[in-house]
Parts: sequence; C-alpha cells; structure tokens
Amino acid sequence: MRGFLTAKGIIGGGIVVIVLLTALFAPLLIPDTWATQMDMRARLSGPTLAHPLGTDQLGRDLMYRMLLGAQTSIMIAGTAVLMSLVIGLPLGVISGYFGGWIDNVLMRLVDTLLAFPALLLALTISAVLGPNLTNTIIAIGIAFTPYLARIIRGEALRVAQMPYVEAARAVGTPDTLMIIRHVLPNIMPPVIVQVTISLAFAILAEAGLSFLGLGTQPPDASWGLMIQASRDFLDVAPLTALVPGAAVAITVLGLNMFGDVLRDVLDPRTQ
Amino acid sequence: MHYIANRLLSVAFTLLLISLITFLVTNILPGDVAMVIMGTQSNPEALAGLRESLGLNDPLIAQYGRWITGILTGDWGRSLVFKEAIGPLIADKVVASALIVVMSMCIALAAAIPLGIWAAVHRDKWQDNAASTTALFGVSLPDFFWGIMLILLFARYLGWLPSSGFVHPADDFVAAVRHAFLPSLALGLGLMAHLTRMTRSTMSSILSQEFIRVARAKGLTERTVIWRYALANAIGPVMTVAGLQVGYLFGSIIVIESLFNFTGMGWLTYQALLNRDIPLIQSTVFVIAAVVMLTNLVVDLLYAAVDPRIKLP
Amino acid sequence: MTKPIVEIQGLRVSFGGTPAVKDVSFAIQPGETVCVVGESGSGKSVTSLSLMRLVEFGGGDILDGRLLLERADGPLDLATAGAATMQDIRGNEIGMIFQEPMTSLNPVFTIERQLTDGLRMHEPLSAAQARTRALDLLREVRIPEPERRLRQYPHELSGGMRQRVVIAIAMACRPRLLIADEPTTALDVTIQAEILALINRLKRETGMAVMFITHDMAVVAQIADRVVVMYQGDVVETGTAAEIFATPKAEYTRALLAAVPRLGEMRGKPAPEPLRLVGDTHDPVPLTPRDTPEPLLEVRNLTTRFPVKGGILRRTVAQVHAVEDVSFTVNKGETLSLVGESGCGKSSCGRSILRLVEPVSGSVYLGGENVLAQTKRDMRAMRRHMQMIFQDPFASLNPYMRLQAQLTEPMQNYGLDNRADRAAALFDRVGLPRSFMRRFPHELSGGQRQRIAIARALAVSPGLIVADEAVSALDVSVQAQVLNLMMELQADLGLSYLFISHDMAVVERVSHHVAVMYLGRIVEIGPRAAVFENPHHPYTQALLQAVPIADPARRKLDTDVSFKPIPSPIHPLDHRPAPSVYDTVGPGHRVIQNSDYA
Amino acid sequence: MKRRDFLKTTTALMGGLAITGTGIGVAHADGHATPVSGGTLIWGHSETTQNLDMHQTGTASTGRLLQNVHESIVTTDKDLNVVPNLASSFEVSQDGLTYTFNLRDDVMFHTGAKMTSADVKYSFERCADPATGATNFEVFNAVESIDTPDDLTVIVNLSTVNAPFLSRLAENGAGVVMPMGSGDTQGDMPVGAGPFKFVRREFGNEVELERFDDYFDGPAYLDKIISREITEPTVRLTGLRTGELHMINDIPLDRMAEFEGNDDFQTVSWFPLNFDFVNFNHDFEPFKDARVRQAFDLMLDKETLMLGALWGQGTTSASPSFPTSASYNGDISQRGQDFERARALLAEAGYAPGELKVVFKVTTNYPYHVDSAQIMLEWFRQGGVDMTIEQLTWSDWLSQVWVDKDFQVTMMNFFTLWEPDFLYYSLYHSTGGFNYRKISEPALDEMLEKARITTDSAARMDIYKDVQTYINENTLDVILWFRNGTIGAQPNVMGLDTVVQPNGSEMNFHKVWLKDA
Repeated sequence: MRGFLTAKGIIGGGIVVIVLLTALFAPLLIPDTWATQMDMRARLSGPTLAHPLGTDQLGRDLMYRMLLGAQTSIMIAGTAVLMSLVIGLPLGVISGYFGGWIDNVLMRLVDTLLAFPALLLALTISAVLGPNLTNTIIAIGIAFTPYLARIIRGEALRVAQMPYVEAARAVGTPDTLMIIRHVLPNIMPPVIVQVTISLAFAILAEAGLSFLGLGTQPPDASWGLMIQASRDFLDVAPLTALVPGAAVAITVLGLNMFGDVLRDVLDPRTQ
Repeated sequence: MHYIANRLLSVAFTLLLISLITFLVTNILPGDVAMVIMGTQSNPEALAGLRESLGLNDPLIAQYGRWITGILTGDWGRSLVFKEAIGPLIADKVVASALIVVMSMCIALAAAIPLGIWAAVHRDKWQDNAASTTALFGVSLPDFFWGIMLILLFARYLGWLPSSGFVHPADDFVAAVRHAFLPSLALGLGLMAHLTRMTRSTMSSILSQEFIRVARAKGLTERTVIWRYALANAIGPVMTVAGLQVGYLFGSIIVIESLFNFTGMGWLTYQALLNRDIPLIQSTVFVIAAVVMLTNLVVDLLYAAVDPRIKLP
Repeated sequence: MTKPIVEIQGLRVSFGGTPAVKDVSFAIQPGETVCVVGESGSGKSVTSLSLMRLVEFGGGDILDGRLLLERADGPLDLATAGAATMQDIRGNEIGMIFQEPMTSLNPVFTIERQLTDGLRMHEPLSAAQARTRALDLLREVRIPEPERRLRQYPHELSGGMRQRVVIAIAMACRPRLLIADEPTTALDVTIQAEILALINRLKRETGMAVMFITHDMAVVAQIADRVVVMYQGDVVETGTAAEIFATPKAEYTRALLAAVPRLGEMRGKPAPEPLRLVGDTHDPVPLTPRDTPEPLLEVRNLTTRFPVKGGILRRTVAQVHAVEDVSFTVNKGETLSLVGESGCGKSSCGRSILRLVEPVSGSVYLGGENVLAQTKRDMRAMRRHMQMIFQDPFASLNPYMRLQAQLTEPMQNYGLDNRADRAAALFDRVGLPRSFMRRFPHELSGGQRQRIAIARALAVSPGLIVADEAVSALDVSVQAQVLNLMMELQADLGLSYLFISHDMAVVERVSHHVAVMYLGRIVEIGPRAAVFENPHHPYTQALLQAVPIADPARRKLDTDVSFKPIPSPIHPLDHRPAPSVYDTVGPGHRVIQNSDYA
Repeated sequence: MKRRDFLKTTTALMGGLAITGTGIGVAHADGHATPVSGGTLIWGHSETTQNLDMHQTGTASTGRLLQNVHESIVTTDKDLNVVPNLASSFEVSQDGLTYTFNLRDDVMFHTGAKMTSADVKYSFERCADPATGATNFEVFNAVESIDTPDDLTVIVNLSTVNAPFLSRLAENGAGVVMPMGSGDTQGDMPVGAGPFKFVRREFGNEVELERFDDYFDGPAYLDKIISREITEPTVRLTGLRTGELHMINDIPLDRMAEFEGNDDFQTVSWFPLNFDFVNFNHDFEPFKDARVRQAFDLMLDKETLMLGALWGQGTTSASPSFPTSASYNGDISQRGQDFERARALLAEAGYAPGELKVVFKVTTNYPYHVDSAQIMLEWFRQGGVDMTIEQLTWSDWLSQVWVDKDFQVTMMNFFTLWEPDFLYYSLYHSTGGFNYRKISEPALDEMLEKARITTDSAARMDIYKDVQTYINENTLDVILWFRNGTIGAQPNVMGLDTVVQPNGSEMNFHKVWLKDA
C-alpha cells in the first residue's frame, strides 16, 4: 500500500476518488434541471457569477452539466468495460489456460475482430442497434472485448506455465480450482491495470461516438456529448469544449496514473 | 519462405472471416438504401423499382456470393448513393488515409522515441515524470478536441496551414503534405502517448540488461550505448506496438477525417454508414480490416528483418 | 612489495539510502588473482561495479572512499574521475566480464561489431585493422573458425562460446586489470572448467591482474592467489588462498567452508551423511541403507520426446529426444541421483515420472502400479504418493496464497482432515516458526521458501519425492541446511528421493545411487561409491575431472582443458534410436555400450 | 403575422440593400462595376454531393450544384410566375389536357449536339419511367403521350387535368432536358444545356465545373467553379476567413450577426431557405385527439424557439406557403404560449400531468433541430408531458420516420415548395407522397382534390388558403418558421445578388464574376 503514497499515487488516486464521488453524488445533490435550465440571454457566455464556468449554446450552465455529466460518462465507460471484462475474462482464461484447439478457435476469432478498429466496430454496432444509452454501452463493450480477451489470454498463458501451477498440478489440484486459486489471482494485477486504462479509453470512445451523434442523447449531459455540441462554437466560446475536455483529460490522466501506481502496488516484487 | 507462406495463408483465412463478419453485420443494419437514395422525395412505387434494380430483393447468400466474387475478380460494384465505382473510389481514399496514417505515425514516433528514451534513461526521476505526464496529456483528450484546437491555432490565427481538404500527393506533393499535416498531428498526439509509454518500458528493460553493462564496460560513450546498443534492440518491440496502433489509427480517422473534411477511408466509411450504402460499407470496412491485418503482417516481417534472432525459414 | 595496481580504501556504496557496501578496503597487485567471495547480498558485485563506476547506472551512489588506480602519472582516484576519463579507462585499462553469457552480448549486432567498436573507441584503427585484431582475439580465446564467428550473431553461438567472446571483448585493449563478475556461475561444469583455465592462461600470458567475484569456494580454491571474503557489505577476512582454506580466522569464513561439499570427501563412506555445519553440536548421523533394498519406483525403458512444430499446418517436423530408453530403480528410503549437464534430459525424466509431461513409451511402476497406465482421474490419486520439489523457490510458490493455504491445498485435494494442525506440524517439521503461517511467500527468504516447498511436498505423506535441482538456486550455507533437512527427513520418514542435480559434489553427498545422464540416456549407473571412485564411462570421467574442488592444494586448471561439445538432441521424425545396452562392471554398476559420446 | 409585417421583417433582416420579391439581402456588394470574364471561383459547399443524376438525386445539395449544369424547359421569374426557358413559348389547351412547347433553336448541349424535341421527349419519358427511380416521376402521372411533330415542338397530352403540371416542370429538376441516351452516364458525368460543364468530381472532396461557351443565354463570366465540399461549419468558416475559399453557403446561424458586422466579407442572407414544422403521428393514440395536438402547440413559444435554435435567423409563420406566393394565407396566426390552457386541454383529453409519455425523434442532420428539440423538451415537461429525445442519423430518420412512420413526435424542414399543390397535396392528402404523419382528414382531401382540377388560378389559390386555415385550426402540424439562407463571400466576388434562385434553395452562378480575376 506504500505505493499509493507517492506523488503519482496521491494525485492519481485522488482524481479517481473525486471523479467517482462526483459521479455518485452530484446527481443527488444537484437537481438535474440545473443542467438543462436554459437562459437565452446568456448563451455561450464566459464565466460570470451566475455561471462560474460559462454557458453553452442554449445558455445552460457548463459547470452543472459537467458535474452531472460525470455520472453518464463514468457509467457508460464503467459498464462497458465491465461488460467486456465479463465476456473477455472467461474467454481469455479458458483460451490461455487450456490452450489447444479451443485456444486456436477463440484466438482466431479474436484476431479477426482485432482487425476491426474499435471505434469502427463500436460505430457499426451502434448503427445496427440504434443510438441510446444501453446500446452505446453494448457497442463499446463489444468493441473492447477482443482487446481484453487477448491480454487476459496472454497473462493466463504466462501464468499457466509458471512453476507454481505445475507444482499445484503435482499436488493434485483439479483444473477448476487451479483457475480459481492460482490463475485468476495471478493474472489480476495486469488485468486490473488494463481495466483502468480501458476505462480511460472508454470515456474517450463515448466522446467519439457522441461526436458522431451516436452516443448519449440530449438533453442528458455527458462529457462526450458536451464536446460534440461545442464543435461549432469553439472559436467564440472555447469554454464549451474546455470544460468537458478538461473533465475528460483529468479523469483519463487520473485513471492512467492510478493504473501505473496499481501496477507497482500489485507487483509482488515491489512489496 | 515457409514462414511467409504460413502467415499469408492465415491472413487469407482471416480475410475470409472478416468478409463474412462484415457482410453479416452490414446486412442487419437497419435502414434502406433505396430510401436514402430517394431522400424525402421518395414514394412507394419508385422505391420498389429502385430496390429491384439494386438487387436488394435477392436472398442474402446470393448477395454475399455476388459481393465476394466481385471482390475477388476486382469488380467491387458501385456505391448505391454516390453512384461511383467502389474499386477506384477506395483506391483513391486509401491513398489519402495512408498519407495521414503514415504521417501521424512518423510524427508520433519522432516525438515518442526521444521522449520515451529520455524517460527511460532518467527512470523514476523528474524527467521520467515530466515525459510521462506530457505523454498522458496527449492521450487524455479526444483527438477531435486536438483537431479543432489545431485548426483554430494553425489555420485560423497563425494561417500557416490549410484548415481542411485533401490534395493527392501525385498532383502536388507539398500541398498534399500541408493539407495532411493538421489531421496527422491531431492523430499523432494521441498515438504519441502510447508509443512513449511503450518506448519507455522497452528501453528501461533493455537498459537493465547485461549487454548494456558490457557496452559501458567497453568504454563506449553513453550516446553510443543508448542510441545504438539499446535502441537497436528496442526498435523491434516499438515497431510491433506501432503496427498494432495502426488499427487504432484507422478507428480514429473516422472522426478526424470527418472533422478536417479530409476525404479518406475514415470519411468514406462514415458517409457510407450514415447513408446505409451497404456495398460501400462492406467494402470500406473490409478494406480497413484488411489493411490493418496486412500492416501487422508487414510489421512482423520487418521485425524479423531487423532482429537476427528471428529467422525466416 | 610492488605498488598495487588498484587500491580500494574505505568504499561505501548505497542504493537509494540502503547501504550495500559499508566499509571495504583491499588492494590488487599487478599480475595476481584476487577472489572476492561471498553470498548474495555481500556487496561483492557492487564493489566491482564501483571500481568501473558502473554502479551509478544501477541507481547506486558511491558515498565515500577512494578507488585508486595506479597509472603512469601516479594514482588516480576513480571515485571522483570525470565521465570522459572513465570512458577512457573502461575497456582500455580495466576490462570486465559478467555472469550471464546469454545476455552479455547485444543480440542484434554481429560479433565483429561488438568486438571492434570498443577497440576503435580506444585506439585509432581502420576497420580492416580492427578486424584483424578481432580475429587475433578470437584465436586467443580459442574459438574455432574465428572468421565465421565474426559474421555471426550471438544467438548462433553456444553459451561457452559466448562467454569466450565476452572475455575477448574485455581483453581487447590489453587491460591491466580484468574484473570477472561470477563469469562461470551460469555455465555447465565442463564449460566452467574451460573458462577458468582460459582466464588463468590469459593472466599468465599477459601479466594482467584479475579481480574474480564468485560465491563458489571451489572456484576460489582453483584460481585465487589471494582471497577477500565479504559478508553483508563488509570485508570479514583477507589472506592468501592457502591461508583462507587452511586456517580461516573469521567465524563466517569457517561456516562458509563447512557448508561446502567437497568432491571426494565422501570417499570410503558407506552412506550419505549430512554436512557438519558450524554450530552443530552433534556429529552428523549417516543414512545407512536398508539391509534388503525394497524397490519403490521402477522405471523401465522410459522415453520422452517433444515435438518441434513447423510449416504451414503447424505439423510436427522433428522431435527433441529428451529422454531415451531410460531404466532405473529407486529403493524405499534411499536416494537415487540423476546427474548431468543442462539439456541432458534429467529434468524431463523426473517430470515424466509424475506425468507432468507425457512420456512416449516405457513404464513407471510406483509401489507396483503402472503410473503411465492411469486415467487422468486415477493419476490424481496416484500423485499423492509421489511429490515434487522444484528448482526455483521464488517461482514455485503462488505469490498470492498464504503459506498455510499453500500447505493445506494438497490436503484439501486429497480430502485429508485436520488440515490446520497438519500444516502446523509441517511447519515444525521443516524448521519454520508457526508464526509464518499467515505470511505470503514474498516475505520469506529463498531458503525458507524451499522449506515451504518441501513441506508442501510432504503434506500428503508421499513415499517418493522428486527433487529437481532443489538446492541449486540457494546460497551455499542455506543449501547445506536444506540438504541436511532433506536427509534428516529421509532418515525419519523413510522417504525416497529422486534427486536431480548438476552438482557432482552435492550428489556425492546425498546419494545412495547415482545415474549419469548424457543426451537423454543414462550412460553410467551404480552405487554412489562405485560411480564416483571407479568411473567407467568417459563422460563420467570428464565430468569428475571438470568439477572444481574446494581445496587449493588440488588445482586442476594449470593447462587448457577442452571438453567435447554436446550434440543436438533434435532428430527428424523418422529417427529410430537404438535401445540402450549396458555392460555390468560391478555390483549394480552398469555402463552403457552405445552412447553418442565418442 | 400579417403578410405586410412579414415583408417588413424581411427588409429588416436584409440590413442594407434590399431586393424586393424573394427577399435577398446583399451586404457590401458593389453592384455597379462592369463584369469581367475569367477566374476560378472556389466555393465552400456545405454538403457532399451524391448521385449526380438530376432525375434521381433527391438531395437539395446535389441539385444546388446541378442547377448550373442543367436547364429546365420552363422556369420561374422572381414573382414565381412560370416563364419560358428552353421553350421559347408554351400553350395550354382550354381543357387543360394538352401542353404545347415551342423550343428555342439555339440550345446546345455540352456534348456539342443541338437540343431537339426528341431530347425533351426522352427526358420526360425517362423521368416518368418508374425504373429510373426519378424523384419527380409522379409529375408525369397524368401524362398519356408525348408527341414531337417537328424538331422544335413538343406536345404533352394529359389524361386528366393536372393544374400544377406546368409549375411542377419548373421546379426541382422535373423539367430538365438531357441529351438523348445520356441517362446511363448522368450519375457519373452529368451533361445538360446549362451554363457550366461538369468536368470532374473528386468524390467527397471537390467538384469542378467549367464555363460552357455555347450556353444559349450567353457564356458565364467565371472560367471555372471549384466546389469544395466542407460539411463542418467551423472549418468552412475558417476557410473563408483564411482566404482559402471565395465564398461559402450556410454560415452557421450563430455567426451571422458577427459576420454581418464585418467589412472584410460580403454576406448574403435571404429568406426563405426552408420552413420547419413539428410533426405529430396522427396514428399515435393521444395525437388522434386534436385537443392534445393543440395542447402541444400551446406549449411552444415559437419566437423564443426561433431565437434559440436559429439565433434569430428566421421568421415565424403559421403557414408553410411560400411567403411571397399567391397562395400564402396571411390571416392565420400562430398560437401563443399558454401552459394553463395546454394543461386544461390535456386534462380534457384525459391526460393528467406526467401521464403522457412521448418520444421526440430528431435527426442530427440538422443540428438546430437537436437544439430545438432540447428547448421544446423543457416546455413539454413544464406542460406535464414526459418527453425524451432520440437522435437519429439522416438515414435512420428517413427509414424510421419517413418510411416506417414509426414515431410519435418529430421535426422536419422542407425546402420551399412554392407550388401549392406539390406542397399541400403531397404533405396533407391522405394518399400524399410526403404524408408520413398518417394525416387522414376527409375534408382536407376533398379540398386538395378540388384544387387540382381547378384551372382558374385565383379560385385555386383561395382553396389553398382554406387548406392553410384547416391545418392551423386542427393543428395537423405545428408550423414554426421560415429559415434564412446565408452566403458569405470575399469582397471580390461580384453578382452575388443573382446567385440565389427565386425558389430560395437553388444557386446559379451564371452571372457571378470575380473582380480581380
């Protein structure tokens, strides 16, 4: 746990905690009408007393939209990554641990899917399913699955060849217990790190989909949608992009730092 | 040659899988091409006639068969919405995308390798943190955000570079590069971050290897040790990661090309998706996946070429 | 007394605040070999790296002390020398070789480039001149076909050859001092003998001084003029080799020497005998064999091959003949050692018996039951009676399981009760405090982990334990303790060991019977005394000749030695090796007729 | 709003120079210089051209460009009267069943061939053939036969009276004349008789047009037009600002104010470019009740909505008729915002606050629709309706809303269809081609059918005025506004006042020239 007490750990962990708290509690503390309240006399305004971070093209308060958007963005990213983990973990572990034809078939499929750029895959799936929150999550989740499955498979393969697995086999440990006791705990550190990085990517992917009009639906706020809506006003009201952009940047930065620190903390060699 | 033949065979198989996935996915896309062609002016009779003449009423197997045969014989059909022959159209757009993909890769590598080496050499010192944070910043913002910012800065306020459009390098190479520069930069900033991290970790593991100590013990200068001994070993892994990122780039160009009105594969794919131009979607998606796969094949072969340990039997 | 070429005075080095070298002073005279000896963590390597000022690249700081190098214009303190000066000295006045020949060479550059770039750095040579010098150097280190080697890449050379290249690189500019940091630790015993002889010869011929870092007292005995013994960052004793071995003054030196098994010291003893360690109050009790040997494990014609895949369809294109027609018997309560160099198939043989790899043919009977005929389910039950201890104590324990769970897991697998009590008893049995039960593996030292590995093997009370290089990764004093523990357990529990090792001295110490393996076959097998005292097979003889002995009075390396390189065990699919045929040369002592060793 | 107010607003919108009639306002134009020939105009076009076949293409963006390549047999003047074009004159028989066109004898195609009656017959028949997939094929529904007694005479015989036939020929490419046999290549390589020849299209990137010297109305000034297709508004604007582009169409609405005050550029704004309306699905249970539709109407503050979504670049209107056309009914007006009455109407219809759940489908193709939907959503919620927005891509909107009629509330715009039959029959007749709202009002059907066979122009227009009243009173749709069209240009682009065609949606570069070419 000492690893968290580095500058990187404190900043990264701090950001992640703050973002999570915002995502959890902002919607409870701030009435959601504050984020949709329009003020036609203060459109695209800079910071004022009434609107500390300015307003968007419909005169809505950017600060409240950013705070309330945290939940949407985090929820989409979190659920999507969770989904890809739920699919990718068994696939990767089975493939890497058992090897053989199962591995061949599964990894051939995964390799094929990997040839499709994630955003293209998400875009196509989103187009097939139609744009709404659930489908955005599914699209990102499916698009991310092959990446996670590949990494997990590699880790499972590595762990399956470790002497302690052979030692456990020598003492008669059956396959299911082997996976639960030996493989899963040992692949978890790299997987957790990958998950934090995937979260960062998922936030960006949601932004990308929203940018192309396939993500979150208005008037709900998500960071991606906010940036998307800002594209036509950037030169006159840069805050419309900078506010959600900074939120994405800080979160992604925090997640990446947190991931780096997790990598160090979870590595038994550094303990 | 066995290695290459082996790889090519598996590539062919994967391409077949890709074509199947592409075809099936595009056929469950909702929406109607005939509809899009006619726009708001359509009416049932005209629609029915158009559908028939487009072959949309044939069974799926027949449509797949027609498509795959066409792909193999070089007849890629025509875009339903834009009426252009798909083959030449894609050939043109691939050039555009290749230009920005290659340029962004060069930009990203040119920044990432020195930065990554710098960080690795000064591992865990302030330089390392500075480099990592700089790199992280690139990846923390969506690339279209950078795109918009770059347009404002370089085109609008400084007026150094054109804000949009694509010029074919065969027509005017300098203009082509100038037009491709901003989109490439926008793509490269995100890419740079990955490659910096990768270079850093590869270099730091190489720098801790024994042969580096041997090189230092020979009395070689630090510059030789790092830029020749270490880098020669890092180039393979970094190249592999860079190759894998081509897939990521071909995803990002969908957004960036639309933003810069840079009419390459990404733009075309997006247009095709928007218009439910099924033959065009099939071909663009197929080509992108194929290009991504083949790039990785080429990178693997290049890796084998720079690393004497890998033999091509 | 001449002026020392190097004098280290009061050296202090730390890594990020942790002291690694506390106060080290010693000198090296021209033309002498000084061995710096110590176990891991003694600071011996850090001292040598400090002398080259390479310690900084690993994150170390020289806090204090002087590193005086004698030069034409008087002594120069390397501790404060500038980067340019150091570059000039490195490889030119001081050469250095390292432990890992496999990673000491840059894998992507040719041998020529790596040999010549240091040369051309220090001397104004044309490419052609440098090439000629490189050829001379390769000849000097006795590398066959030097012209061809220049064009080759490191991976195309064997380990021994690579270490010769590394030596050639270090010798390129005729340094006055050669620092050798554990240069033979990773090598097989025959190659070690060759390399030691080479270093000795080069020293003699060029008159350079050698600073030789090692943990192996036997190697020290073979080459040292003077010895510096280090322990936890301090010098505990210095003296000539003869003094150190004959009359060690420091208690640590005495303990270290006591822990080293010396080849030949078991001569005339009827049975294995624990080492007598410093602090032991009672004499070690020899393990007498039973009057009537009762076979526990019978291996007959065991053959294991691994496929080499290739081609478009990933078909098997060749086979590694890892174990080829091997037969032997392990009696109850006895130890049979499989000894041989790396790649001889000894580990594959042990793993085949437990079916951790699947043999191609043959039979393995454990207590009368054919192991190879078991179904997967029955095999699990079978494994209860035979257990394994692995080489690497760091990798063979799951880092995420508490020690108690590591011990109870096998019991749980076989449905044993009172698991916590049994685990506690096992902790007592292997000499670990019960308070360790809640700990994780990373909180233990290497020796402690190997004790846990032994306890885990004992958890289901097996009759046979396959110990695959079980003590090879341990420091010598820890190794002695673990060996003693294993022998003690054998005496108390009547265990049988299949002891797999490359270390002839250890094997001599622990075995009732010995089988020498070469290229997948047993070339000689018999009672320990017969094999060691009356070796018949030329390979056994070569091995015994190559083993360094921890006694400066019995030096073997005054002349160049050369052993036959081991051929490849990979054969085409249609290769049909002949069955092994043995001559009986004594009671239970058999020697192969038809080995590939000619 | 009265028609007079309307014109006043128009004038106000136009800023400086005002040209009566279609309401085109040009700021900073120097109208008195003598035109010179030469130069290449680089136009930042807001949309991507698609199928280049004038008969088949359904998008106004492509038509906007092809307008310069093709010529129609008849056209309209500034007051939207049908006037001869490729035909030097035309006659309609008393019974309204026979149309005789006398063709000009000096019309050359880009192919070098001279236009004859055979080309006209070929073009009309191609358009009428369902296999062609022409968007305007129903214009020719009533056509029985086309005779060509000589090279310069075309006689079209109708089976039934179709009063709007002639005006439909003047609009939307229905009346364009293509050289005989060119149909198969029109999609790639359009050829016509217009002032500019099509040279090439780099798909998605740019289209190049070249002056056609043998144009029957005299050659154009510009040597070439390069139409660069830049869909991203910010990028288009930057292109104009940096001088990469001579002119752009569709200045982002929020920038108009800023641009109009800037002396470095000319701006042209005109209205109407199109009209927008909110649509109800008349098959959706709640909307079968006119009170519910009216309640929704009452929740909207149209003026605020226009300010919000269009940044003031439009004019609210209760009627979708072309504002300067004879059919425009200036006596009807929009309902003001009145939540109390709206809630009362909903209660009357049986919906308590919060009980009505509605999905608003809106297409991202028109960002201002997305903004409008968000503004309306707030009002609908205030009025006790639980509404959610679903954004659709253009093709999804077309397939879900237009074809499958699977929606509850949506919003759409139409380019100004000044021909009232085209507008009202197709949009509001129960069998109308554009009736995606499933409107089925027998009384309305009857009026529309009657108008079709009423040959007396004034009487016909009166019927359409009644139609507008009916639509308004029954809230069949909520008509919102006419949106302005905009052009921004460098100061050296001359003749901008001639670019916009009377119908407000098409652009013609025949008389445009560059001052320092």
